[in-house]
Amino acid sequence: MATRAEAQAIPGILPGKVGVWWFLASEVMLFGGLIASYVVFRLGSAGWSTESAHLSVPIAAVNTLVLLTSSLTMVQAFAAVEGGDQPRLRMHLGLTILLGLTFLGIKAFEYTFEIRAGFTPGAGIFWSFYYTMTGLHALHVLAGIVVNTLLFVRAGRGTRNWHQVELAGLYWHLVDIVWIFLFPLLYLT
Amino acid sequence: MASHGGRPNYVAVWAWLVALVILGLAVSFLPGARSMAVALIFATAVAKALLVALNYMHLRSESRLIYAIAIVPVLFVLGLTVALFPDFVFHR
Amino acid sequence: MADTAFATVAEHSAHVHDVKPGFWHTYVFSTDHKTIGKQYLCIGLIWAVVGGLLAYVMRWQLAWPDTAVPGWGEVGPEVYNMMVTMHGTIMVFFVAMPILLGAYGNFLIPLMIGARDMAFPRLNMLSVWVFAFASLVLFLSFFVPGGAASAGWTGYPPLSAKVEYTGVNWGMNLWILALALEFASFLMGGVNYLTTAITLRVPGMTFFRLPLVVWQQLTAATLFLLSVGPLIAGAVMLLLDRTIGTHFYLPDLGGDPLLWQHLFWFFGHPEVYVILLPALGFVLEVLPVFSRKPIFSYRGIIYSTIAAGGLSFVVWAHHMFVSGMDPRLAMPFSITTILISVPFAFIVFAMIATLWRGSIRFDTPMLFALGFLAMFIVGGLTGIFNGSAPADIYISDTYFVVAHFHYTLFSSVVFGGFAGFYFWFSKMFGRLLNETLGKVHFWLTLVCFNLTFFPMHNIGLAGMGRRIANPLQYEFLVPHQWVNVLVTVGAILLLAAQIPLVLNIAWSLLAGRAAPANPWEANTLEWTAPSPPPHLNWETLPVVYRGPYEYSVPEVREEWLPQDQALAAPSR
Amino acid sequence: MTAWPEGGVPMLNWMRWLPENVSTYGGDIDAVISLIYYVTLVWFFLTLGTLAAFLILYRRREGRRAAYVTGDRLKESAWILVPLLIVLGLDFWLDLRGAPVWAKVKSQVPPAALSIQVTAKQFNWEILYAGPDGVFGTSDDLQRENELHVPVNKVVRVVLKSKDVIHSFFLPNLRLKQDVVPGRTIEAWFEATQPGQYELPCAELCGFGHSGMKGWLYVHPPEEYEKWVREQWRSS
Repeated sequence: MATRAEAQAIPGILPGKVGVWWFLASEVMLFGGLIASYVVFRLGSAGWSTESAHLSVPIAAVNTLVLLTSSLTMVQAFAAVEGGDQPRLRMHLGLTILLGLTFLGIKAFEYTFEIRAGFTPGAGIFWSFYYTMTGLHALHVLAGIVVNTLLFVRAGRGTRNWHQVELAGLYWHLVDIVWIFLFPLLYLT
Repeated sequence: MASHGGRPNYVAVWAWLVALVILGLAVSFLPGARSMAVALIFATAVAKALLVALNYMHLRSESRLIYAIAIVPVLFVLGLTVALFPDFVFHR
Repeated sequence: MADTAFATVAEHSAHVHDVKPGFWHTYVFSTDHKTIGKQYLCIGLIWAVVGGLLAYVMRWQLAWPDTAVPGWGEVGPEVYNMMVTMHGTIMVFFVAMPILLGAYGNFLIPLMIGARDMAFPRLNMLSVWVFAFASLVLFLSFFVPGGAASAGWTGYPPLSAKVEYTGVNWGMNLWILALALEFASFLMGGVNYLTTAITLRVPGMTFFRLPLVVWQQLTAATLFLLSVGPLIAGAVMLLLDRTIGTHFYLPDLGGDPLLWQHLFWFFGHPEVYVILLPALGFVLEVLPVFSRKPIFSYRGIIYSTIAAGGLSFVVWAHHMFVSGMDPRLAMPFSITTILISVPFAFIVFAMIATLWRGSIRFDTPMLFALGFLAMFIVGGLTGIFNGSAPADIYISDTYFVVAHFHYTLFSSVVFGGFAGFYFWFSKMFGRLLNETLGKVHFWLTLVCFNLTFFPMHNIGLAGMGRRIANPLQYEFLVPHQWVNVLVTVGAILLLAAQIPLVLNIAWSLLAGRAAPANPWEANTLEWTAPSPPPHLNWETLPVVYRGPYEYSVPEVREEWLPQDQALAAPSR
Repeated sequence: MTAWPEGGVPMLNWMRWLPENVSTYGGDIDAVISLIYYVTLVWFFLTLGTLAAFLILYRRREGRRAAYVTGDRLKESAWILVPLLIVLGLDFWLDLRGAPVWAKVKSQVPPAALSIQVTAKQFNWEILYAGPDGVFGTSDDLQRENELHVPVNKVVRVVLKSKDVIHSFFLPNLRLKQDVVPGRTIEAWFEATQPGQYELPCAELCGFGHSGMKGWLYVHPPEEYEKWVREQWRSS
């Protein structure tokens, strides 16, 4: 009687995956709304590139590489769990968490650096956008780290949770993609 | 189970991503037409995003439904951006 | 927001535990979609009372300005603005959405598609508790120093972006927080609805055998998921403007107030369909059952719904015709807006055509469904005035608009909502409602509804602005004050007209007859489960053989033909 | 001002509720409103009439079974597709009738005889007159609170600005409404056709003083306007 709801799932489509993709769709709209506002504001008013020139491209470039690499380790974790290789899963999950933390660390350093230089969120419309966009993104990274840590602990208990690793991966990669656009938007142009 | 079409070579994809990052950086430091550079930079960004979505998020081997869920919001965002142009770009 | 929702999705797909009996697990911390639906219903009804009382105080102030309101006292302009704001916020986000989407979506979708529960029951429980928390936050915002938010339910900056402009500090911040939590809750809900309907349909339940209300709920959920993102972004910017001194909406350092209006209405118009479509769905369920006839053009209605949903994303600037936006935007948006009349006209015509050559029973649910149809026609037609850019120059921000969206939204909640309530109450609570009281409730509500909202068109055309606290301050409105008095009397009667409902519910829960499984002789799957359905709904899951509206089929003797009933003869 | 609808007018005759129109383009806007009014009125009676008729004709009767009509076949759905085409046609007609009016009010601004700056603030209209030299920012500029004096039958250009929040410049009798947005300079225009005194409310919620934030528009006949101008610039 007490069958799992999933028991009736149509073979091929897993509820978890459909659910996460719908959630990701709403996330795209969230960051999309922010980015759209930023783009039109920036195109509509002059002098932003002088502001953005105060940002440190090298640091951000390093951070970009960190996040891209974390995507690699995340997907490797999925590959490991697909192959039923728990130790490799743990290793890659651990690496992903570490890289995520590195990203946040570098970002925090960047923030302090900029705020010391007097570029607070109130310093101008560009900085308002800069802190809001990167801050919201950083929160998403943090959320991803929390999820990955949960999975890491579970993997330690030896639970075969390959599906959850895939779902966590989907989210993590989206956060990566968001940064892929934030980087040129805020730093390079 | 998710469909197991042969998985892409994740490391190779990562190599491409890094290459594109470096390309974007290089372009941004090149002298010359700004608009051209900007276009190139965002081309690399789109390419990176596609690489991640198709390979790491397995959109390649995904059902049409998932494709739709992924594409529609992107279109809406583009539409929103376009609709915001008259008020915030052309107006000043 | 992101982390909770995601964590639960990720955690969840592991297991759905069978709920242990016991008070807390059965009624409070339940993962059962039916219980969660009832929880949404209760919170929504409580808020409806609050919102109604606010409306009463506002109406009294408008009819007899600056006199003490019985049971309240004098209403100053500051307090009036707070009431306008909170009335709108409460009715849209904390009454209409939880009742029409939260309650009925949760209760009906699994039962109608033959699922034992939602795809993510624990995410579902989380969503209702986040919503409860949002309600708490909003409720507390009444009592913080400075009072509740008072910048209108649309919260236009700069008025909402700086404390000095309204004198409201924490009230406004809590208002934003409450909305953010409410959105988070309905994001979880929407993800759940869509995933459930896509993946957990019982064998034989193809997409084109789904009851229309499921289609409407899914379209609503999709609209919400895809439209709320930009507004959340906008709300974050607003909160930061208020708290850490950013300048998104403040022109002094390069911000722009119009940005909020675009982001808000990009969400705002889909949002009104998030409320409208489920109500439409209830009526589409009720009409065939009580006219004993298949719905007219089932697929056409589905396509119209999707078309209307799609169009609702490209009409938002019709809320901004006089906002100072680029005039070139107006005509395109005006055209798309008026174009929306086509899919909705199709649905209305199909509803009327469903009655044609039917065998119509006038039970309470049917009365409310017909009431919705009639009122929705009025609301739809008055929408054309607002949709036409030149006409809107004069009409926007007047009471004509107020009348229009009460004829659409309020009738969705009241007539659509009550149609669903009287229709599914027996399934929800296992007791039958009293028909006579129900009919009394309907007729009183119908009359008082029109007494309240129809004159608003007139006073609006006379030029009375919405959100003004005292019409007598305007000489050109003084001759029309009798209309405001009329409206207020109607509003008070409308509130009183809900007494039969209260009596009815009380009577039914205490002394009502136990309900049979299928009291209305309807086809859809929820009626094949016992009333009320047990946890996990069925002993053995039904199998679906046909569409949901096979009434008066020539081949069979009965007037109805349940979806799960196998026929010896090959059936359509 | 006359032509106010008296107490007893039928609620349904909406056109009689509009305040008296005294601007050149007000008539066009009223024409659009009345067009929509009559179109929708027809549909109102058509749809509700059909609805009522069906409810009476097809109420439940003993021994009569409902017809099995799914409306899937084109022959059946034609019954609603044809009206739908009419709706579509009417839609485009309304747009066609509306577009030129919108253009007239919003984009085709005729050459202005005089230009006035209106700055909204909580909770007043600051009206700035350029003075005899017709140039703003000169010593002979004159500011009045909530008093907008204009000559009759002259195109007046209004330059709208806001000091704090969003307000809305609303002249019911001239069918003119335009939000005033801080950080933007928005222009509107009107040409009053009848001398008189008309109310100028704020139509966008702008704070606790929103209700009652209003000014007056004084439309003067030519000579009276001249007199007013002379007084102003003598006294100052």
